[in-house]
Amino acid sequence: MSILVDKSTKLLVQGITGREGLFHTARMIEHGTSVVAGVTPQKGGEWVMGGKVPVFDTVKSAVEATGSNTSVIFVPSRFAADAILEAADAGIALIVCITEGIPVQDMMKVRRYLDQMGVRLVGPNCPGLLSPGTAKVGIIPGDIAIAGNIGVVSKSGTLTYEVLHALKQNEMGVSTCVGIGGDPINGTSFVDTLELFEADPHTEKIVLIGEIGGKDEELAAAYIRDHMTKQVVAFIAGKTAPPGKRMGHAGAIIEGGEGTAEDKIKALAAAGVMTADQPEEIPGLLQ
Amino acid sequence: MSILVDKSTKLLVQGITGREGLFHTARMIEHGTSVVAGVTPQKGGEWVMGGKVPVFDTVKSAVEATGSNTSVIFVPSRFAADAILEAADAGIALIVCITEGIPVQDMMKVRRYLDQMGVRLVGPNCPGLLSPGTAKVGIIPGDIAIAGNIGVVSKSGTLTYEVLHALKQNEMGVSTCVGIGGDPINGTSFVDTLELFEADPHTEKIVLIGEIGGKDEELAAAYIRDHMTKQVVAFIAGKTAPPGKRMGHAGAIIEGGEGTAEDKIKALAAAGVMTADQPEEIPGLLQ
Amino acid sequence: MKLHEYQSKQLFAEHGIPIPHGQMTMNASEAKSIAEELGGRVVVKAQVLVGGRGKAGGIRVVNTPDKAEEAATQILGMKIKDLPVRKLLIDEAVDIKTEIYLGITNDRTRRCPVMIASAEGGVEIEEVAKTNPDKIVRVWIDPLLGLRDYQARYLAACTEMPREHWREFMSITKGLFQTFIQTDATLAEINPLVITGDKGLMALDGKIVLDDNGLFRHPELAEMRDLDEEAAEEREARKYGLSYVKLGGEIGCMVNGAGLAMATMDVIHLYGGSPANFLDIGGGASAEKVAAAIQIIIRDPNVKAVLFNIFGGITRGDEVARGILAALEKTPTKLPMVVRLVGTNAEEGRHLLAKADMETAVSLADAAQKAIAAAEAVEES
Amino acid sequence: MKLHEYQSKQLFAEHGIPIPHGQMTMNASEAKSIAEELGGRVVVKAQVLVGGRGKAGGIRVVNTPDKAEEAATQILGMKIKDLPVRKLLIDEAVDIKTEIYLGITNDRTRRCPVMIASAEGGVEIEEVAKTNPDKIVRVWIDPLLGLRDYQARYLAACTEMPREHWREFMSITKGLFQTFIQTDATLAEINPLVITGDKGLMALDGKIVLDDNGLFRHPELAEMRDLDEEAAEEREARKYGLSYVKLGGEIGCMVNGAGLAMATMDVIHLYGGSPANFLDIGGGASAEKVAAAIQIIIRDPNVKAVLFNIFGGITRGDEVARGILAALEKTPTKLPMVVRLVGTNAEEGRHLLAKADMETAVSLADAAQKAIAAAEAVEES
Repeated sequence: MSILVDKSTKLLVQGITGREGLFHTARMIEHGTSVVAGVTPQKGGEWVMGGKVPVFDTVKSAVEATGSNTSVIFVPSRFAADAILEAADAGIALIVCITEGIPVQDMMKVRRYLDQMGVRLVGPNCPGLLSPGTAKVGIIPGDIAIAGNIGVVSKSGTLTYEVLHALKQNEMGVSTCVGIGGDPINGTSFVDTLELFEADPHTEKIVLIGEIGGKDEELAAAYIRDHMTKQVVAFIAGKTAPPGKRMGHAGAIIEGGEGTAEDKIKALAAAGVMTADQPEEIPGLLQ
Repeated sequence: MSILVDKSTKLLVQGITGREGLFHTARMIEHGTSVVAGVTPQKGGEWVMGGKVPVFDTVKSAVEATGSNTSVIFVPSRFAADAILEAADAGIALIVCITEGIPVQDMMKVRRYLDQMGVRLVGPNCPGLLSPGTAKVGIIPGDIAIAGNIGVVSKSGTLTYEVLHALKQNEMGVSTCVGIGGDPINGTSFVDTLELFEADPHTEKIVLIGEIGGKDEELAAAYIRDHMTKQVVAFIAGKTAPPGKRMGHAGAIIEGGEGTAEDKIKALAAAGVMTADQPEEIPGLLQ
Repeated sequence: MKLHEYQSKQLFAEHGIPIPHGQMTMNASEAKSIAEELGGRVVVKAQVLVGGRGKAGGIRVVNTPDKAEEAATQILGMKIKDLPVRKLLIDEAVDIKTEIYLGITNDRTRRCPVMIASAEGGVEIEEVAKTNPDKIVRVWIDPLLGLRDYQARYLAACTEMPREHWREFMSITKGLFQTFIQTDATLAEINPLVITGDKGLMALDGKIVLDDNGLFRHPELAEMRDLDEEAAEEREARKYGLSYVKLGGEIGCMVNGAGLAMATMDVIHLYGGSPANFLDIGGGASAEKVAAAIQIIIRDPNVKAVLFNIFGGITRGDEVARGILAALEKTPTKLPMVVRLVGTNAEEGRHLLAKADMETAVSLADAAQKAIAAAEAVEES
Repeated sequence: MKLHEYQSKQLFAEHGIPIPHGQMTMNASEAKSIAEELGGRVVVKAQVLVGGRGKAGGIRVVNTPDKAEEAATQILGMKIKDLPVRKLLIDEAVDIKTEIYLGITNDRTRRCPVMIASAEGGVEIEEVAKTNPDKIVRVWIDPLLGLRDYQARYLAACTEMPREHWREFMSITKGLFQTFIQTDATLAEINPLVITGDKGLMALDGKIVLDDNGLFRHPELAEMRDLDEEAAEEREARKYGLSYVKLGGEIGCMVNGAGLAMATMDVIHLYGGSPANFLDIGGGASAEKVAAAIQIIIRDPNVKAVLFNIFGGITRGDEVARGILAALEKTPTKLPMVVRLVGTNAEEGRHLLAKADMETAVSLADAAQKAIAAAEAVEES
């Protein structure tokens, strides 16, 4: 039914006692996610969620006590790189980092280190993962999608919600929605996610939502051309974005003529991927 | 006939224009080794060995021009870590570092980086490799061993020559002699080398020459017990060494009660490895 | 965040890179006295945060302090790509033998810094990349290991640097790398790095772009921001934590989420309109933030209609609606407005806005078309 | 190379770790005036490069400057494990609530630094490892990434550090790590790190061992070597680049290569003798170096016979022989000598030595037995 998160997910929330941590932990539990622990330094020993979720000082002690296998990070940006490394060192296999605004140099180091360890990171600066009706890890509103066989992978937040909403209005269900984030250096890429969807028997078609900046969409196009058997449709945001200006996301910038929406759409077309002109057209392309 | 070095070795000498570099390059060529290039910064464009070996400024340019696949390093200790990294980055698959006196912290970084890249390092602070009659990379005198089916692996220099000499006097030949060096942090370990010898059809028996310090011999004993089918005999130097004193090699020190010769001999005995009381007994144990 | 040439070179100098003697000034008579101190023969350089200063006449070499004052007066009266020149750098003129390019930036695909050198210095590296790609050498730097000597040496060898300058060059590459790392830069560039007749190597021009996300570590660098070089709207947006980019079209947009904001611009364009701006109010925006966003939009004289596109998630529709109403109460406007609210508390939001005179839309396409029609109606009237 | 407590703590302080006020002195009357400056109540601590100072009476807490002088006089008259006390550290006495151990060293097997903490501070960590191993916490530090905050926090949590001290403790772990890295140390240890009644955390005692191979990067640290604490032979050996360790037996050994030198000692022991020293002349030793080695050996009064074991490779047998002859000419000795020369130019070497009155041997076993017999003959005579 899903990739990356499901009923076997035993979630740890890093930064659980903050405003966002508490709010979204409650939403994740409502959606059926098994939240087994939280971590906030100096607050070990407390309990949150009405006494149901224990808080630890360190990820290592949380993992030892609860067997958590997945972590979601809500800590402020200046502490986020350390939080990711802490989760990786404690044996967490899947780390989802919601935090926005982590310095690029921190992320280059983190990514290098994680690659060595074989740990999967989703994000940072991403809305996380939603397997509708099964589990959610992150901040994607749980009620805007229904379960089904369409995989969604996106660099964006609300633009993804827009697409999920359009799919739901057309009674089209989603296996898993993966928000990979729009930072220049991040963890899981389009290609990584497509590989998982291709291998997932419950996913039949895939929606890819990209944007200007970098070459991730071009690499995805090459991967689709060479390795995918399932239908992929796309939307690329930023056709009207001017070069040299950062469009919100740290990675959404056309630099030195690279990373334009046109290039990405062209590469996807060459791989047989239809690209919608507006998000609401996506369900039509999937017919 | 050998492991690691043979007729396919295309050797690059880093620090070729120094006194040691020139001297040993001549000896290596005499022994039949194919020395294709040398590197000394600022001396690119010169030729050495009577105009037969070109010198380059960088390893990358040397590799591009000559297709070298193995490097031996004679540069001074303060430049050696950089030389190893340069070779690794230029695509050299086997790096043999003769240089002694590289700071431990440099070697920890180097080793970490090489592990990521999957490059093999032998040494530092080692005499290198000799496949008698075929090729030699390093400083082991070529005439003290004859070709044969005994693999030799050692932390030491002259002690190894002692054993090679004893084997030759007993008309016993050597497939390859691997000097792994006596530094606390180095590249190829006893276990790595034993694995190669076990897989080499031309090696029938193995001599392991260890010394006090660290746990490499204990790890080798465990490996022999669990994985080796070939006979291994050993000599361990430093039975009479006092604790807390560095015995020449940076790694030859008994610290916190760890690394004694007794522990190593006991571990080897438990794995069925006979240990000689003096180096000259080695040939007898191999009968 | 971009730094001026004079700021960039100061940072280079702090990391051991030789730069010409020089000083920044904002007036022409001071330019004269600086030129006197520097010995008369100087370069007068406009300090503006755009490229192409040279072609625009913003860089002049003069031989006397009087000529320096004259050049300074002229350049301070110029606009370069619409930016008025307010600052000058007066540098000693040096005897240039060779011009080299040396820069460092991040390679997104390889996920590490890349140092780039070229023997074709003095022109934009993008230009060299097009015309003479084999004249560009790159070394990729492991983010955990840092720049190594052998990499610097490789750049020296490949740019045909004379051997007597290798040591200096390697020291400059290290200084440039340290500047890049220690300022959390995304670009640090010396162009040209010159070999002089008498003073060895020297960084003649410099450019640094900082990672905004890293500024919290460098309060002293954050203070270097030149507020005069920004549009007032951008300053205001930053103050409220809004992402804003001015575009020049007629339809102001306020959207939550960067991807959705771009998609909104794209859809406006698709239906024949032209967006006035990119504006992302971010997640969980407060009424105050929404109000600030609206004021920034309606201050733009090009704007003929405003489109609000809000997909409620963390952001609540009622909160956004209240922000809109508050802003309009404070700063009344006759501009037509189209609102599309979906998601969390959208119903309540729409209910609140029904009291105001605002058009609502259900889909993005619908909203874009209505906004375009409203803007056209304004123009015709 | 070991540093004294006062040197180690000075380095800690330079990296932001709080230490008690204090000063090193070599005489008792100065100890008094230092005690006066520090307010009277002080700790007088012997500065010697061996452990067990406390048990030997080398550390005394006193309440007045007069008592400080008295204690200083007594301690300066002591020997601790054969080492005469020449230096004292006079530290202010502090109010100790809790003693913690915090140290960093290299883990050879994992090939990275390991930081070790224990709530059982004040005793040797090897002792805690034996008696209370679960009271020891370790974090392994990636050599490329360095110590991370979460690792320091883990140590704080596992040593039951009170939460109000976590921030201080984390800052001290960082300081300790920086000290370790920036001095190329192989050990840096604070024991005890104390929680005081009134001054927060403080490093009360410190120990640093430096990597000799890293000293070229730190000339200022190399100068901290306390020559008085070394045997004259070791000083002399270092000067000539020889590896020398005094052992106390009767047979002096000169060998080329560390492994062969150890094997030579072992074989002497195997045949019932006892080696006087470990001495490796290294590869390619010159005649001058060989001569220096011999003089170091024969200066040892315990030595009854000398064994030369040279396996020629890079080292040439004739060169070694010439060195031996030169040394004996300069410093004649009646000590019996046994020479074993094998390998490169061994024949020429043996030929040269035949002129001197020296026994030769072919095998190591043979050489050892001959040397032992010679030593016994000397003793009997």
